[in-house]
Amino acid sequence: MKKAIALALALMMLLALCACGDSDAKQDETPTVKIGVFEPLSGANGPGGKQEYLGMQYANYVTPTVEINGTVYNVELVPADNESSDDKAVTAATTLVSGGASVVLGSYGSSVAIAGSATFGEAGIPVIGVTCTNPQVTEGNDHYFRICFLDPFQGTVLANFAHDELKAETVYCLGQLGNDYDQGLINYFKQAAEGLGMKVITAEFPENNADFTSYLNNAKTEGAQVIFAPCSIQYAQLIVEQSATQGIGLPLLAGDTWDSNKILGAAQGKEVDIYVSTFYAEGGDPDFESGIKEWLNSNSEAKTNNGGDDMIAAVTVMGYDAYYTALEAMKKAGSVDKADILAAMPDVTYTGVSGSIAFNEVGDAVRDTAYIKQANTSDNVWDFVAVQGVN
Amino acid sequence: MSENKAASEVKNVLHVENVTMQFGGVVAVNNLSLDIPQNRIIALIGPNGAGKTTAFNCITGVYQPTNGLVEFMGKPMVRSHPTGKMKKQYKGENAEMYVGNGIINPTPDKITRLGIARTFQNIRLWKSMTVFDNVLVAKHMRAKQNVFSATFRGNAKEERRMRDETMSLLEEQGLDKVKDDLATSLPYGLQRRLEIARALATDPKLLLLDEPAAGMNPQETQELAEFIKEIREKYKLTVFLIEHHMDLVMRISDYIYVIDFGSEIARGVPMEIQNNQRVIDAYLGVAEDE
Amino acid sequence: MTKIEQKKSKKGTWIALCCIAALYVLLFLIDNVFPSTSFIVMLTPVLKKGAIYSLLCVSMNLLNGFTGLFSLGQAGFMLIGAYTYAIFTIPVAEHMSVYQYFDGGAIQFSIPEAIGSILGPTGGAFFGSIIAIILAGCVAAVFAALIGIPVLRLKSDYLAIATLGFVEIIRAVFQWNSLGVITNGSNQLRKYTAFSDMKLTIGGATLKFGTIFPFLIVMLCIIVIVLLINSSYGRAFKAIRDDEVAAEAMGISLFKHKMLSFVISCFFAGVGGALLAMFQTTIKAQSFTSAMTYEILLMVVIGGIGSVSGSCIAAFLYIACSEWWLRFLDSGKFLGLSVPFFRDGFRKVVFSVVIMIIVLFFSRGIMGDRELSFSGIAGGVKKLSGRLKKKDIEEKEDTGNE
Amino acid sequence: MSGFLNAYLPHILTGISVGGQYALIAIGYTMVYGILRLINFAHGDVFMVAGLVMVYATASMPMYISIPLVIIATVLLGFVIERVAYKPLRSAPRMSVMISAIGVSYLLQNCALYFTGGLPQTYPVIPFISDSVTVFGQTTKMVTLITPVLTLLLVVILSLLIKYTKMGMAMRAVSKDFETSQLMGIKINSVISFTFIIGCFLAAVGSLLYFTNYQSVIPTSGAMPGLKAFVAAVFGGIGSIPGAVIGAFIIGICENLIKGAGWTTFSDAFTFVLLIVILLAKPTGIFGEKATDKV
Repeated sequence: MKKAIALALALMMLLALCACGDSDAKQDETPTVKIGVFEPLSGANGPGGKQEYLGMQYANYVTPTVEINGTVYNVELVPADNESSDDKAVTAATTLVSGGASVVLGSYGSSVAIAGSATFGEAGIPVIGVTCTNPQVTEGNDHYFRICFLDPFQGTVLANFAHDELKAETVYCLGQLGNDYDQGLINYFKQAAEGLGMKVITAEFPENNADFTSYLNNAKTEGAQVIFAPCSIQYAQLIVEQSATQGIGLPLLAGDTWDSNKILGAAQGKEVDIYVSTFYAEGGDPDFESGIKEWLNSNSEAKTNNGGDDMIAAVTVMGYDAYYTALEAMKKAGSVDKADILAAMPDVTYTGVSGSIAFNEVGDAVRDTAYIKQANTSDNVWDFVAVQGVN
Repeated sequence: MSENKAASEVKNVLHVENVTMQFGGVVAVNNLSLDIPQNRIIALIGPNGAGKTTAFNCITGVYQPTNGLVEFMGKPMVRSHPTGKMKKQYKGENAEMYVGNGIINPTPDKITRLGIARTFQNIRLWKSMTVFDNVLVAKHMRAKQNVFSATFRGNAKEERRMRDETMSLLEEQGLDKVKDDLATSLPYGLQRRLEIARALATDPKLLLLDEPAAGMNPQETQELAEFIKEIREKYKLTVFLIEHHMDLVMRISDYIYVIDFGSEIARGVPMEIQNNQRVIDAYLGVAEDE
Repeated sequence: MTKIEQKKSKKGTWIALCCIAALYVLLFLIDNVFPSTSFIVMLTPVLKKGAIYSLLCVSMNLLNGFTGLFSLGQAGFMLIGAYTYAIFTIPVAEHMSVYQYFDGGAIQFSIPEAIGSILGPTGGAFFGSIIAIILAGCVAAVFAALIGIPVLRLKSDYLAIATLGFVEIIRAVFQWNSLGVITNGSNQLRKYTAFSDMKLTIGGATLKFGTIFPFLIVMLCIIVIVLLINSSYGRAFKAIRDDEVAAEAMGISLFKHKMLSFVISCFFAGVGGALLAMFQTTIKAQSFTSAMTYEILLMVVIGGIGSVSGSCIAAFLYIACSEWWLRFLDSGKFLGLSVPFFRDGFRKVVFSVVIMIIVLFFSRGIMGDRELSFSGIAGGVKKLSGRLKKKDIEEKEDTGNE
Repeated sequence: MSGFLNAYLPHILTGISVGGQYALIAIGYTMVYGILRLINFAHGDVFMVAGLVMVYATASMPMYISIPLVIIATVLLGFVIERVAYKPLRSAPRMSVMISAIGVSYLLQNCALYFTGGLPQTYPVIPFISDSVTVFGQTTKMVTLITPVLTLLLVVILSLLIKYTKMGMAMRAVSKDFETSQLMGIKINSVISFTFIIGCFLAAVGSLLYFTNYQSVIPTSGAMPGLKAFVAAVFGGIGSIPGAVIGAFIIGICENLIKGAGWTTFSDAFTFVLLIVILLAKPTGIFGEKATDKV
């Protein structure tokens, strides 16, 4: 009995090795170019990572090939799950490097992006950050680019909004302990808000926390008019729920992570005010939207990954644009070699669904607008509120 | 009292004075006093559950006695008086006797370091180790080394000395043939013998044996008796033992203490004990119960 | 020991030394000569991480396997080591960017740079990081000593829970914003000296030591641990594990020896943490959870509690399986075919089932409490071939009978 | 005082509610530990699985079928875990069993990850207990009020069960002396199974209450409540049911008061500080019995 099990285990290991070797040996008539997808497909940022990946998948579905200098290449997306965790990011990044990715897209969540960055840097692979908004992602990294706005910008935008539109004097900021995205954005928000003369109270909750009622009650007792909670969706849902049932009655303000149908789902039919800043407002490009909705509805797995409906998240749009930016870079480089693409990257420009994309000297996208949306809890959609700039 | 002791003809290795051990409301050892003179074999006997092993545990530091004093080589080694909750619950005598002097409560290893080694009623050998290692570990306490010199082998001489001494000890005990066997794979009699060898490896002045003949047949018991006498001569030991085998006790003991229900009921040379009516009653009484 | 046995063990030692030398030559070639094919690219991080986890497993084994102290505090001490290492090797010029929310932090000092002013930048990085690693171990050891004083009085399960709780407390303290000037609060530490900085310029040629470096440190540490285990103190540890009461009665001070084992184990956990920081290139306190400790514990169990070589083998196997060989289970394809249930997370399900099987059916692990020895392998091969021959003969006889 | 109450009442209310939910989980830990001397690390994950089963069950079935189904499934899960993962290791060293428990916990989490695809699942709204009510001017869910009442009720029933039924007597005997009870003809395996069944039943009830409050189930949902419930069990004296309940309420309330005081960074850490302090001051917990090793 024991021997049989041991044998079975050994066999399985052998099979696994075969499968590993096999993935390298595959060959096609049409040449293939691989685009690595460095996303959290599980863990705290799993939902966001999946939605971002959906945009790329849809783009790949629409445009599965790319013509470079007269040669048509098949584009293959190679995903690697970084499990929303820094310590898994290195090997996940390495699988992409070893898998021969020419360019990498990702990651949702700035801290994994930073953690994986060095591996790509060593291999000389260009990476296009899709929605990682922390400035440290691109800073000092010649191979890291990004197509979204940055936290200092987003923080300022949100502070302005809280000040101008919500007329807040005191803001309660709630972020996850140890999460760079939350803490970074709160920090920039705080700087801007204090500049505008608002009072800012900060609080942190630990990982895997499920009980936000005491935080929300704190916000109320401290006399805040707005709660700013730029955390990941997993916690965001709970905050929305508990804010509604506790009858807190303060508007919730958040960054791009909250722009998700999961939040709408949690808020549906409840008395909560939710405002988010985001990269894209629905209705910006009807053709694209109808196309992706059709695709989502025909592909059940994609629909599940999107949270079970065909609402389009901003991160999906950004993923879509990132894919085309990568193709554009290849065309510009006239090659699928990672070094050539890297060299061509700084000059790439592309006008996508979310607006025009061009990189500055650090590698960040030049963007000066963010969209503010409000959750419509009765119709279960996001209502466009304003385009907000820094000034 | 100490003047008396100095005047007595043989020096006492161990002096136990008014030791009481109370667990909750149960008095396991009650006001026990005894003296163990040098180079003698002294036995502590009594029916099952009389508190013999508890007495041993009080002497070797496993338990802190509730009250009483133990002196080793003329110096106080363990001293205690009732404290805390025990102040009220205490049922024994002489509660106030040791209050002024403070508590001395060394851990067992410190007591072993002073020179008292013991064996256990239910053999406690290190089961994953070989016979050789079992004895070698007991040498650890007296080795001149620290963790760095030991790890980086700065003490090769010391290590060799330990090994040589262990080897010669095993040879003496006739355990050298099985030295690489697992300790627990030995037959019962040899395990007992190994435990004694291990205790001897700590260079004791006083050896406490807790039922060394338990589970042995008459032949083995007789051998054990000879063996105990032998090591006493060889290592200039004093031996204090608990035993149920009366013929063993009668054969080798110089002096016997008898306890029942924690209290002493008799003391004397073997002949006196054999004829003591209270002792006979205590033993027969137990026999009736069983 | 008889003469033949001595000869045999000498032969074994020689073979072992040759194998280790060959391994290092290979690692050196991987670092400097071999082209970076996709296989090598994937192999190197797995090797590095495997080596680091070997050390972590062995240090945990010293405590759990050899001393019988069931401690679940490994991740906490790794965290202390990793942070100590990172804080003292971030280049001064990068402080402003790393400690961006804390005005550049309080510590304006970097060991590699200090050493670098004498030995040049590459030498500074190389030797400076070694010093920082040792410092990391020492800080972890000091913390261990402080925590050990109260905690080591507890027995088995209670010790496990107390150390588990300690990990959570340490994690919260390191994320505390008031200590942010040192720990950077809940934010990542980065830009410190990593494995890729391990280079030495000798005679004009720059040699890379990215892969060989962790192996060197880990091997040194494991050798020290093995020496300790086979010393008089190691035997005392085992005595405590087998029977505390008997050990104490034989003059072994429980507190002193448990403390020693705890502090030494934590020293190496700290070193392992520092190496892990080098491997990851960024660290933050959040990722040092008790799940990390469980993972190491599982490796120790798979390898065999009380076997150093088992721990090493298990660490490499575990890392290779979870991060490399089983990744295809997540890909949705198998040998070119698409398999619908091979989707994200399937790898982990399979992996945990395998772990359960090992725990249930092979509870003694790969090695039990034995050690891998080269003469042992030779003996094993001989035995196996002998058995095969015997079978051959038997089969022949069978056919002959027919 | 009234100012303090006003400021902290919501925290105290939440604390009592959370404490009740911890208590229901903690009983499972403490009973299993009392009998097997095993820290059942998988218990928190059983609690999480109960939440997931509820999510999937209500997707296709009405509430009045789903709730009993969840309870039955959870009990069954606990029974199977004991039979498959712990029973074969009954004579193995305690460390092996503990590691087996960690393995089961790992397996349950990974299976949950696989089935949910890493996406948080929204917990269904259970009528009545999800309704909002107003207490002393504070809006809260009905479940906040129901939890402590239900918890105490279940604990009383359980105590009666243990005190007066034959099975309860067997359980007490086994927890006092495993081997002797076996010799006395107590069917040890059925007692252990029964213990797991009770533990899992309470965990299932706890999960209904807990997730009604927090609405979202992820694969690691069970880890923290599990750990805290375990701390509560140790705090109260492991093996003692009233101890576990009191410990759970203390931890639930303290934790929320700490959050209320603004020390949010340390709300989890505080639980463990409390644990270490109690372990050092009274290693066997508040209600634990002192055990003396026989030498």
